[in-house]
Amino acid sequence: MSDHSHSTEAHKHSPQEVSKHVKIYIGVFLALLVGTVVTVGLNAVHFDSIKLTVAIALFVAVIKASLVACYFMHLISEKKMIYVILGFTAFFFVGLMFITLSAYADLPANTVTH
Amino acid sequence: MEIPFTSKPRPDTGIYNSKVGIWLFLASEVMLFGALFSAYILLRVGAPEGTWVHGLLNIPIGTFNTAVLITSSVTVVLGWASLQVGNFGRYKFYQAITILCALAFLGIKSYEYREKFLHHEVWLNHKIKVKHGHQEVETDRIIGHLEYEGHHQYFWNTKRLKGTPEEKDKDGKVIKAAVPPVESFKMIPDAFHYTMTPKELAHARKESAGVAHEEIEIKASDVKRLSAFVPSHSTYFAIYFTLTGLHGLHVLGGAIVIFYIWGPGAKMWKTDPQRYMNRVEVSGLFWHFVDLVWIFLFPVIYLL
Amino acid sequence: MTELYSKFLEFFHNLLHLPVLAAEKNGAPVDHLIIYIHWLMIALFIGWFLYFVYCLWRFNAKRNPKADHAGTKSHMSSYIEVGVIVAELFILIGAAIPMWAKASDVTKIPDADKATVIQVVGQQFAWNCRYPGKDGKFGKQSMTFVTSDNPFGVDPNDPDGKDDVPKTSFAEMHVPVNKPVICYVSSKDVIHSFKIIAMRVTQDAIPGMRIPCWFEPSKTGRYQINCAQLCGNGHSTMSSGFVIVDTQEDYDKWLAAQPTAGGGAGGSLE
Amino acid sequence: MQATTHTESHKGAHDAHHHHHEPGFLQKYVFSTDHKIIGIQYGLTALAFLFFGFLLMLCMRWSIAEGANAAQIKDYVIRPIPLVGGLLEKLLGDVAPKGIMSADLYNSFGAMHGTIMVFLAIVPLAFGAFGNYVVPLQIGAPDMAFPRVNMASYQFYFIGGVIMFVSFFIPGGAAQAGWTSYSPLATTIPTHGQAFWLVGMVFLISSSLLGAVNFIATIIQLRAPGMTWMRLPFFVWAQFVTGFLLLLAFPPLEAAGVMQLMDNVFGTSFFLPTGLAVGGRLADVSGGGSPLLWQHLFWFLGHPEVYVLILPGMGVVAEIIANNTRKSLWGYKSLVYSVLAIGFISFIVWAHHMYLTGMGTKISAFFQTTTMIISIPSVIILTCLFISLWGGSIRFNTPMLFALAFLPMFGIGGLTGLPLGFAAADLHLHDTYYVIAHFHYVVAPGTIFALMGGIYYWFPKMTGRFMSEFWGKVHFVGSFIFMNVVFQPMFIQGMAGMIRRMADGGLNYSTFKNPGAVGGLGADVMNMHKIILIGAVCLGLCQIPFIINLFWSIKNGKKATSDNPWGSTTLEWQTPTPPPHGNFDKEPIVVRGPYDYSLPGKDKDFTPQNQA
Ligand code: HEA
Ligand code: HEA
Ligand code: CUA
Ligand SMILES: [Cu+2]
Repeated sequence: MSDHSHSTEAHKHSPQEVSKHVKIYIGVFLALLVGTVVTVGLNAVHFDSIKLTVAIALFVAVIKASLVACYFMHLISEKKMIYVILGFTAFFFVGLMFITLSAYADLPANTVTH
Repeated sequence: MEIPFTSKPRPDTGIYNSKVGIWLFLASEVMLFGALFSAYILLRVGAPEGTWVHGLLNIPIGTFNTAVLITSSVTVVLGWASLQVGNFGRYKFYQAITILCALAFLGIKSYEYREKFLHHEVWLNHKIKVKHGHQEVETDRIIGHLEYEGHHQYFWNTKRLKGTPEEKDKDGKVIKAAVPPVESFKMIPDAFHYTMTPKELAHARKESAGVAHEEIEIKASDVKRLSAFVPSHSTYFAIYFTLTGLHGLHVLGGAIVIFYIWGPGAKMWKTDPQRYMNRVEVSGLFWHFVDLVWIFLFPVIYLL
Repeated sequence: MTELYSKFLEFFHNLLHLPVLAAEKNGAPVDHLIIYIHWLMIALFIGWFLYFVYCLWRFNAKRNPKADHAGTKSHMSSYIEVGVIVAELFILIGAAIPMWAKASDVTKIPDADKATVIQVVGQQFAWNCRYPGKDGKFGKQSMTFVTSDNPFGVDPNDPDGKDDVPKTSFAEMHVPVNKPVICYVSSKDVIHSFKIIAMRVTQDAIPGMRIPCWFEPSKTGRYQINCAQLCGNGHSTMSSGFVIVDTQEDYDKWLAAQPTAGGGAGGSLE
Repeated sequence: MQATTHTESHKGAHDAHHHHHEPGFLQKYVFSTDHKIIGIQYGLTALAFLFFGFLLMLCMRWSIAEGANAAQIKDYVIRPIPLVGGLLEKLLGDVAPKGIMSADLYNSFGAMHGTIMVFLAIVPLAFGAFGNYVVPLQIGAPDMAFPRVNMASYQFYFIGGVIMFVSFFIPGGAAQAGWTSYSPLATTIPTHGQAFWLVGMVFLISSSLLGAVNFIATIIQLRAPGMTWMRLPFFVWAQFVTGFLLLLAFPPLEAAGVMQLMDNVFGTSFFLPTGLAVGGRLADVSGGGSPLLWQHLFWFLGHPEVYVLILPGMGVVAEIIANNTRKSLWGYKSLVYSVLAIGFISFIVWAHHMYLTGMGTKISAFFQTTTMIISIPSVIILTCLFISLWGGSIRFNTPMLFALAFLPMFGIGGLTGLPLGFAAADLHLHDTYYVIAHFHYVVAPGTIFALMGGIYYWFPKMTGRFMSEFWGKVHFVGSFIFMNVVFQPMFIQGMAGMIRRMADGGLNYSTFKNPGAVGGLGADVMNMHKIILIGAVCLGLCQIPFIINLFWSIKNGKKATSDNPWGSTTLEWQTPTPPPHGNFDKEPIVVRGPYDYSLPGKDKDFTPQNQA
């Protein structure tokens, strides 16, 4: 056992660091609330193009999600191994979504649905 | 030999075991919800005319619930930060808020479910006149509350109208009383329908606010199909209940874990504070993920 | 030379037990593709197998009591091995490209006006088919009209549908020889698969979709139709219909004698 | 040997350390958190299911062979299943009238054979049993990273298995829609078998997910000092990639399973399109769903799953070959990169199972390309293993025989995957016995042989005794011959047009019944059914020496003279036998790669990873 352990001391941060983090957390929290209001507000506007509505709603959602992932889940300063795992996942996730959808978009000529 | 790196990180990877574990688990969760989201997209794109429901969910309540979940997320991370500086009391306080938020979220969600189960759509064999806003329109599909024998009814469907015969066991004892068929029932129609465009729908909603609805008497023989807003109503409600139900189960599970660590499991703070913080962090990661899923769910099913 | 080659092909056709082919145009590419790939497979297998057996003989513990840590060190042999891998890659990928040319032949649907167009609908456990009748047009249809006695979901109000020739739960489906047949395949309940082995044609019948497939019969005769997808406890009994390939005259005569959807006898396309 | 002496002293130390809470039987063997016990639990349960799955198949093969027989007997009489027919009627009721297999029962058995073999036999045996027992030992870890999760994963598996097993005895019997459970069929069959299947699957999937998290975390975190990534035995790499496949491919099936359960229980229409008319009536559903969605989600799992079935087998074979050629594996790095490549690409080939569902040329071109590409890493792995034989000093013991037989058997299975990978060739071959033969060559003589080899190979580690070599060889020769007798004719049948999942063996479209029609099955094809039946029965008989050997040798086998009887380099052999709780008395320090056999200048022909 001896070999690995001595190199790492307790995993604590200094109080100054932590209070800096707390400020960030509060900031992110506010940003998320604002994001929510923006999404709902946009919805009331009714753009003529449904595509635009979807795009904007998803864009806001992606921003909110990245804030949560980066700051609340500390992904912004995570270890390489976690990135590797998530990298794999992203690859397969994109594969699943993208290929399945394109399979639906590409049917033999003259195929009728419904 | 004991299992290493349960509390301290492994030097070369820089992480402790359960953190690898939770991220792997979250990776699989990404795929789980990913599959459901792609199902959502396909069902939506492939929905035949007039079958995709939109605009029926309660947006103010959904927005409020979103805020509740976001709040719980920030209290989790604040609680963890408090532990980092050794302030156990503040951690207890923040996590208590988290748990309350979780319960509030589930409570509000159940209320929304109940509202849906009370709502019905009826497809008629011929068109009738209904008020949409100030306009009178002819339609063969109405949504609204269903009243029978003076009560609002839950979960009604076409089968219910036909009634069911008595069921007896082998010895002739009645195990299920007969349900008599329904001849007619009342609908209190909403002044709009989900087949309208979003703009029309918003307009009709606005116009009808405060206007009293008249009840419509509907004969069972005129009904082509009747369904409450339950999963079998349409693919929209199917995916809506599946996604939110599964998400709700995650909320429940996360809340139980956080509660365990907060309450009965808190002894560990005395014996192995580093490992205790790890637990808080790991449960927090799960909680944020649940929040993250909701961030996508909310616009996708409430707004689009 | 070409004769020798076709003898060679025929030899493999029989060796692999490929069934009789009655649709040259679309079926030959399929058969050839299968045969070519099997050449590749057989060559790879024999090559590796000989090497394998040699190794087992040459390097068994009795003959070679002391192993060499790294195995093949001599550059020569590792070049050969790398060469083999490269060759395998090349064959796998290189062979694939010309094969696709053939594959797309098989899937490219011919012109509808030079073909016999038929609708095929599977159900538990029989096949239905429908000819467009005199006007060459099918009546409008939609899955929302599907019922037990309207397997095609034909719109009852569409005049184009009156002269259509439906054959429900057919035992025989007639088509003319030497002319492409386009089948629009669908199902009204579960997934089936429309397969005519002798024509080298298969298409899953999927409820909610109508998907075209085609073949061009080159010999008259009576050919088995199968259902190739598990569709319930009668799946094996669903291999009970036949395609009858007629000469054009016989076909026209047959079609003219069939009752139409709107009543009265049918008629040929012309 | 040095390992033995130091073992003795440490056994003492271990006992002293633990004597204050000697665990009871339940704690030690049933609710154990020790990875080795869990591995053995997995192994025994999985072997039992393997046997059960095989028995189902024997009944089905009887039904098929009767199809061929019936035409020669008058009036197409079908005879009851010998020996078990009466029993089936007693146990299952209407579905086996007079001991004759009905089409319903055939479909149940078929679906359950596939499900049991894949999810309850091979995956638990390859991943659960071998992975659990061997991986922590090979990387020098004291246990899995999360021992209690590990126990939970076995328990979930067990519960899933019980649910699947019980479903045979409910009215109407078990699921009947094939292991692929295509909708709408899976939803429209009126019995409850499918609901049981889905609930069982949810448990099995959860079990695999927990297992996968645990394996990956263990391999990332608990490698002994000095055990760098490129010093991992190949078996560990194979399990690592397998873990990722399970982790990321299973959740979509879980999602699909939940949706199908909703369809079956709550009447939703996720996979049911508009206008479905089942059994002569318009189905009472909202419609609007997509049957193909199920297929996409199923095969998104399904294809990675087949690599889950094969990769651990390849890992076992690599270990055995390195050990019994007494030389290093050729191209260790290529092996590692290939297995990673397989892992990646296996996620983007799934729709090659769906060529005939109506696929545009672009998408099918994409999937044909990826399918061809994924065969390349498999070819490289096989090539490396082949070249590893060169220059070796090959010992033909039982594990090695199984490992060697794996190579050409997997070769046949893999090569016959190629024609299936081309949309045009698949047009003829799809859903025929060619496909059945293709994948059975990879999973039955392929994976099963590899795992059999593994059992013979690691048995001395688990028990301190060898299994009988003589009976091992009998088992090998018999299995080898009859596996081929069973599966080789299926290629010919399939090519000739024999369609799978036919309860009557294709009698209905044989030339017996329709003499005039072209495209039916000829007498030669039909008569192969009988040969296959005989082969399958003999294959079963050949397992008897194995079963006896396995249990007999635990107490009576030849004693292993040391902790490392095969003279192996990897860490699992550098522990006491059987390894105590906690595995290693002293944390091993790894100083070299996994396969340093016959190093020049050493007096022994193997140098363990933890020895200078
Ligand atoms: C372990 C399981 C396993 C493995 C490894 C594979 C490997 C492959 N499979 Fe298979 N497959 C299945 C299990 C497996 N498959 C199953 C279960 C099904 C059917 C499911 C169902 O429908 O129920 C199926 C079905 C299936 C289909 C669908 C067929 C259809 O339904 O119509 C296809 C199509 O592309 C396919 C292709 C391939 C390919 C290209 C490979 C390639 O990866 C193979 C690569 C390997 C090689 C190319 C061999 C290389 C060897 C040598 C070069 C050496 C030669 C050897 C000697 C001489 C000793 N498989
Ligand atoms: C891993 C997967 C796996 C394995 C190993 C097998 C093994 C076998 N399979 Fe299976 N099979 C499938 C997966 C598998 N199968 C699948 C997915 C299908 C498709 C299902 C569907 O259509 O939906 C299928 C379908 C299938 C069919 C086609 C049915 C049809 O289409 O109608 C046939 C036909 O012969 C068949 C035969 C066999 C045989 C003879 C074996 C033999 O190789 C079995 C060998 C095993 C043994 C001989 C038992 C050994 C036992 C022991 C060693 C016991 C030890 C016990 C103790 C110590 C307690 N299988
Ligand atoms: Cu229809 Cu099988
Ligand atoms: Cu595949």
